[in-house]
Amino acid sequence: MSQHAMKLVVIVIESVLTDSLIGDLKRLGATGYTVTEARGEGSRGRRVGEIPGDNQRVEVVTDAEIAEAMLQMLADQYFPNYAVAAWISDVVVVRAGKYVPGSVGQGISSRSGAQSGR
Amino acid sequence: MSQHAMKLVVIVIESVLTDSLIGDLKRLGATGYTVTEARGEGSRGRRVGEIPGDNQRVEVVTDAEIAEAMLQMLADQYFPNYAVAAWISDVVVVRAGKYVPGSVGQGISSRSGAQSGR
Amino acid sequence: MSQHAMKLVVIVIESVLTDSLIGDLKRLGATGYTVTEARGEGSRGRRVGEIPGDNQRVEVVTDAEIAEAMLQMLADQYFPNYAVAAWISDVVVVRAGKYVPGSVGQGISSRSGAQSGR
Amino acid sequence: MLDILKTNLLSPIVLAFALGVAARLMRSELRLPKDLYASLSIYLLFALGLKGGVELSHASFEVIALPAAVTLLLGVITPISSYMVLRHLGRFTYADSAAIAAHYGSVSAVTFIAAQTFVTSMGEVPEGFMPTLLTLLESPGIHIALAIGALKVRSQRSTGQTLHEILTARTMILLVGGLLVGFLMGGEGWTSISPFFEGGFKGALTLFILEMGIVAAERITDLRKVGAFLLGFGIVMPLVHGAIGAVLGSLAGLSVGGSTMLAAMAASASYIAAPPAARLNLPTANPTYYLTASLAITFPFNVAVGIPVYYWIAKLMQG
Amino acid sequence: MLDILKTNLLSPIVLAFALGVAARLMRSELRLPKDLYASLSIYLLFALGLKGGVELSHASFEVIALPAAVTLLLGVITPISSYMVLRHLGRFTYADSAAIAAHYGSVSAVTFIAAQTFVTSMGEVPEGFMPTLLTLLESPGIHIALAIGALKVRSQRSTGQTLHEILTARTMILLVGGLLVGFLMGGEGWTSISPFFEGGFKGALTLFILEMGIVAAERITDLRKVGAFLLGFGIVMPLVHGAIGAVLGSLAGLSVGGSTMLAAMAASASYIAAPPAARLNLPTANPTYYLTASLAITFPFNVAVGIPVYYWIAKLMQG
Amino acid sequence: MLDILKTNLLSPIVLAFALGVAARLMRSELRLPKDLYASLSIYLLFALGLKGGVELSHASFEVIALPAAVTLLLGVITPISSYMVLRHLGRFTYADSAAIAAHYGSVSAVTFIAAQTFVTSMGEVPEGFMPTLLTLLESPGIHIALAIGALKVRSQRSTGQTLHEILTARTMILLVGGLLVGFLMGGEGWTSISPFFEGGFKGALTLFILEMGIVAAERITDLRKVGAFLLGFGIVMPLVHGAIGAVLGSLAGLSVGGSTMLAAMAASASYIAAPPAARLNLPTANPTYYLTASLAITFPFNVAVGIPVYYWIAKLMQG
Ligand SMILES: Nc1ncnc2c1ncn2[C@@H]1O[C@H](COP(=O)(O)O)[C@@H](O)[C@H]1O
Ligand SMILES: Nc1ncnc2c1ncn2[C@@H]1O[C@H](COP(=O)(O)O)[C@@H](O)[C@H]1O
Ligand SMILES: Nc1ncnc2c1ncn2[C@@H]1O[C@H](COP(=O)(O)O)[C@@H](O)[C@H]1O
Ligand code: NA
Ligand code: NA
Ligand code: NA
Repeated sequence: MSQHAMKLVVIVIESVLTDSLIGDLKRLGATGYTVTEARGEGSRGRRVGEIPGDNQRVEVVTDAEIAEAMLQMLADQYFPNYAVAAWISDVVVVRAGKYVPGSVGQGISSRSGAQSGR
Repeated sequence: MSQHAMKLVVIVIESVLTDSLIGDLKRLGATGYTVTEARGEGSRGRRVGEIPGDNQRVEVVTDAEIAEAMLQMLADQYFPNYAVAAWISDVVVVRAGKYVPGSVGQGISSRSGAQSGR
Repeated sequence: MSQHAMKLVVIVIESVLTDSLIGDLKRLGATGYTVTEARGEGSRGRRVGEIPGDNQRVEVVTDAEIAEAMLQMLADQYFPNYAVAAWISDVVVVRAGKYVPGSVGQGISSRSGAQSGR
Repeated sequence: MLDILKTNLLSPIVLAFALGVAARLMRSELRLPKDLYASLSIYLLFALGLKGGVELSHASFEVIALPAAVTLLLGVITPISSYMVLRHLGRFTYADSAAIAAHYGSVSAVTFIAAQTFVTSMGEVPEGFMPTLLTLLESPGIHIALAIGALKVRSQRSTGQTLHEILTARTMILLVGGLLVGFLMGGEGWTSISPFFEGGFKGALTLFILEMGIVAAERITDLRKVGAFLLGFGIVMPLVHGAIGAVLGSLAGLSVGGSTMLAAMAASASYIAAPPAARLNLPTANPTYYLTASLAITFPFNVAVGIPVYYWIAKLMQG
Repeated sequence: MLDILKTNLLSPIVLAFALGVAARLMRSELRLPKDLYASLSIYLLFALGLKGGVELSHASFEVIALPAAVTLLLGVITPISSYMVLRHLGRFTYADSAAIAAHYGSVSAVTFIAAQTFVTSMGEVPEGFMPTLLTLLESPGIHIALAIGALKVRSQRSTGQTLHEILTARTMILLVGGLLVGFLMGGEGWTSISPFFEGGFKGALTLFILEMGIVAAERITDLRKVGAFLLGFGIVMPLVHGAIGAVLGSLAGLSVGGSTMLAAMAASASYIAAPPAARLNLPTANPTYYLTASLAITFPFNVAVGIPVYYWIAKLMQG
Repeated sequence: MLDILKTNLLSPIVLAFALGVAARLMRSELRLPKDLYASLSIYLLFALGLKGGVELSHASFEVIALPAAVTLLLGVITPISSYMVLRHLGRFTYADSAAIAAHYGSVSAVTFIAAQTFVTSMGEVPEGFMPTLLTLLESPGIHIALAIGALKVRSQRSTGQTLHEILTARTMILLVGGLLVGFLMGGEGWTSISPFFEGGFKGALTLFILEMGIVAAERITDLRKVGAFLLGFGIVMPLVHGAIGAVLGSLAGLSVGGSTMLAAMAASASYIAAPPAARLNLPTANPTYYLTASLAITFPFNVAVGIPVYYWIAKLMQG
């Protein structure tokens, strides 16, 4: 079972923005995402919205390059005005192709192979 | 406070399968697990079931060997037919014994010591 | 976009204790936290409370020193009597200042710089 | 006939479904909270069982025997006919044919309620034991279809496991349990709880169906994927099963109202009990097929057009 | 006047709000479950629409035309007057002024219901088509305020997107959809579902308002942050808009009850539809300002004091 | 006596509990959604308070004084007797004894409602101020038991903190708040909201108890773990407390219905307010003991057998 090194991007964001965020993540190459309901506090305190206090936690497994681009996009478009926290960590997956755009199913072995070789 | 290197296995799966998955994870040696409600999209699109769109996110802290076995089991039994995503990352815990089968309470210091020494 | 190495502390705890835990985490220097509803099993089996079976999953991004202190605090005050599981992993963030006490907004570059240099 | 259809189309149930569909097509964010949807379904099923149980306590065994027998017969006919048509005419895989057949062999409780509401508004008085027939028809079709599937597709799961899952599924426990509780407590107990379980019933159903419209409309883009055959199947099969149901019901001595309801049951496709059973036991079957057919084609067809048609057939039979 | 005030202060609505505030101030853990709060709001809005639609089916176009026209006029006046006052007297930023104006230009459905409950308990019989006016007043104010904002603050979002979001927002679909369903099904359909949608209405509202009290009290510590100007604005602006509403309503031929309700709508500030729209389209505006003003100042003021005042004005006008 | 028992065993409440137990024992997946369970408990407690408050507004102080005094007395007796028996006869640890005593010193609102339903169905008319007594009995027992525990087991938490938690707990706010709101709004306000809070009450309770049956049955495997002593305690202690309650109630001038309800309160063990308090303040106590005893032993015992027995005692007393 060959394993591949990928990145896990976790973004906690006020719910009202989730749809727009997911659109942006897909544009950058996310092939999937998982969302869970969350609540929290940060530098902006409790959150705004119809039911105050609500955040959502979005996580995306993707490759290092796209993960980088996602953080950059967040820093440009979301951090200045909105309540967002984000972090990246290293993860290992079995089917790398599933998490890289344009290769669902096949597996772009050269690229992901290089990563898993780190 | 001695710390030990362990693995965190995260599995996102369509809800209808959670019970069966947890049974399989326990059989492989999971001493505990945590489940959160989630929703998401992946290569198979939105999810099936009574209330469409629902996934669950299962996470298990365990040792490297068992984590490996879990991924293998997923690849064999779940990936072919079901909507599942899974990844592994490195974590550090204080009470390694808690996360290894057959040693709840005692602490199998030799084994977990070896791991934390990596 | 400068990136900084931080720690992610994840704590799964019986719901009745979440408020008290968050107070303790803030005292140790958490500048934010995210909570999600969870359920699970561990060495103590299913959980107690008004609605049995309920846990909460608290996650905090913070620096290595504070993360260490959090684990120590858990080991002292929570592990002996309560149902808790906790683990730490490495993450990378863009705005380190956000996750370190006393520097929200500014960014204490020397300190976080040192960390990201590891 | 056209008159009846028009009245039916302006009923709260049909209008609420249409509103849900419209909201979704306009890409509105409207959704019932997940827990509300689940709560309403628990409430509706339990209320159905309770009421049925209370009425059952007034019925004698002889009156029920024949209707029960034809109901079980329908539970055998419908999954087999569905499988045959899908496999041999539609050329679906073994797994897909069996999975879809499991849905059409079982029954949709909401369609049952819609039929009950419809016939009552037509002035009919259906038999009080109809919910008992509903529970009889719930599971056999699923088992038969999955058994056919298991013969053809290697399954890793034991029959006992599947049987247990279906018999202890939420729907079953609430319906059968409700029947028992209703039966045992009788009229006096019912009086104290009927403002909740009877007074609120139609309104709660309306809200529930609003969400069903939203969910069904989410599958509208899948209609292309399922192909013309399944689209036709989702309309013609119910008509056939409904006609058989209306005829058998009438022969078994059910009233016009009761026969219409039995027909609606036979014609309906399960989308609560069957999907998880199919997903677990026939993992290679494509969920898009069975969910779209039962939820986005057959359910609205029955509620809007089918039920009045079965009513018309039952009237002809007993005319 | 004092008598009326006292009766109003002892109504379930006001008392439930006060209980919620008290619970929060005592730092109780009491909160409605999130899904219950969302469910109640769906129920209340849909019930409002349905009932309104049923009554609309009895009204003639001529009777509604003039009231509808003044309602739309109020939808233009209130956001502009709010913006002017905030920007030029209050010296708020463009973004903050526009965001707060979006709230005061729109309408709070719960205030509407509170007004309806109040005038009915005063023996008035407001026009059945008032919910129609409510839906007319819901969105124009938000659009106008956001448009003013967009002129001044660079926005990355298209007008079409914003328009779509507001028109398909939950509130809109439930109100307008409810109106349509109610209109089409008419009295007969309504009879079957009114135990659920009418019988439970006031009680469900009481529970909903309990939670609103808790949420409002959470913002009480923010009252210091918003400053004296906004505090005054949250009380004086409603009085002005309410007075205009009562006068215009009376001139348009509405009854005392109807004029009071129109006044309450004009005076009220949205806290369901407007906040997400403001958050998305005017991200630099401070949510603390608009949420605290509409929810913790204007809402309780209207419910406790404002509505009786508008009633008194309407009576004076028509006396 | 046997007749009464039989009627009681066929009441919706007991049957729904039995259904929940059966569903769980058959390993059905049936569970109420978490938010529905929480919503029903909020609804039931608030409705109880409101109704009680409305009736309280008709009662005079003198009539309540003596019953209130004996209620407080019961709040002192029951935790102490429980602690003594558990520590000295049962040889439980300090922490376990105190934690279990906290549960038996407090009261179960659902048992209260079951008793109310039972005596009403027996044709009794219990005093309208009984919910007031319920709130009086809710917290003293918990405080006394935890105080005993704190003397023996080092605790890191301040008494003030614990006191605040218990007094502002959801249960308390809803009951006491409901009483106040009901008292202030009086009969007129009640009329408008009673279809929701009174009409739906029994039905909602039935659904709630269905889930309690499921939860209780989850603990059945724990019955072995708690041992024979606690099993006996969970049945005998309620009988003793119930007898004392029935006698004291009768002496204080309560009717047969009221005395039965007071007895049921004294006999009941809290499983909503007490568990979190015990968990936080006596962390070394084993939750399996107190949860299993109160929920899986004492609650069903009281509802099925205890209440009719207390009724019988009260009747004997008042001959
Ligand atoms: N240090 C942190 N650790 C974990 N989650 C955080 C942290 N800081 C912020 N968050 C989450 O991100 C949301 C927005 O943060 P902020 O923009 O700082 O208000 C908060 O509501 C939290 O849920
Ligand atoms: N790249 C990804 N990142 C995070 N979650 C994913 C990803 N891909 C799939 N998932 C999750 O796994 C579920 C099943 O994925 P799939 O089998 O690809 O349809 C989805 O519904 C998502 O919740
Ligand atoms: N190995 C594990 N992996 C993931 N979560 C765990 C694990 N062990 C325990 N937990 C979580 O921590 C909670 C308390 O654990 P315990 O104190 O072991 O009963 C459980 O209910 C689980 O949600
Ligand atoms: Na069928
Ligand atoms: Na307004
Ligand atoms: Na007691």
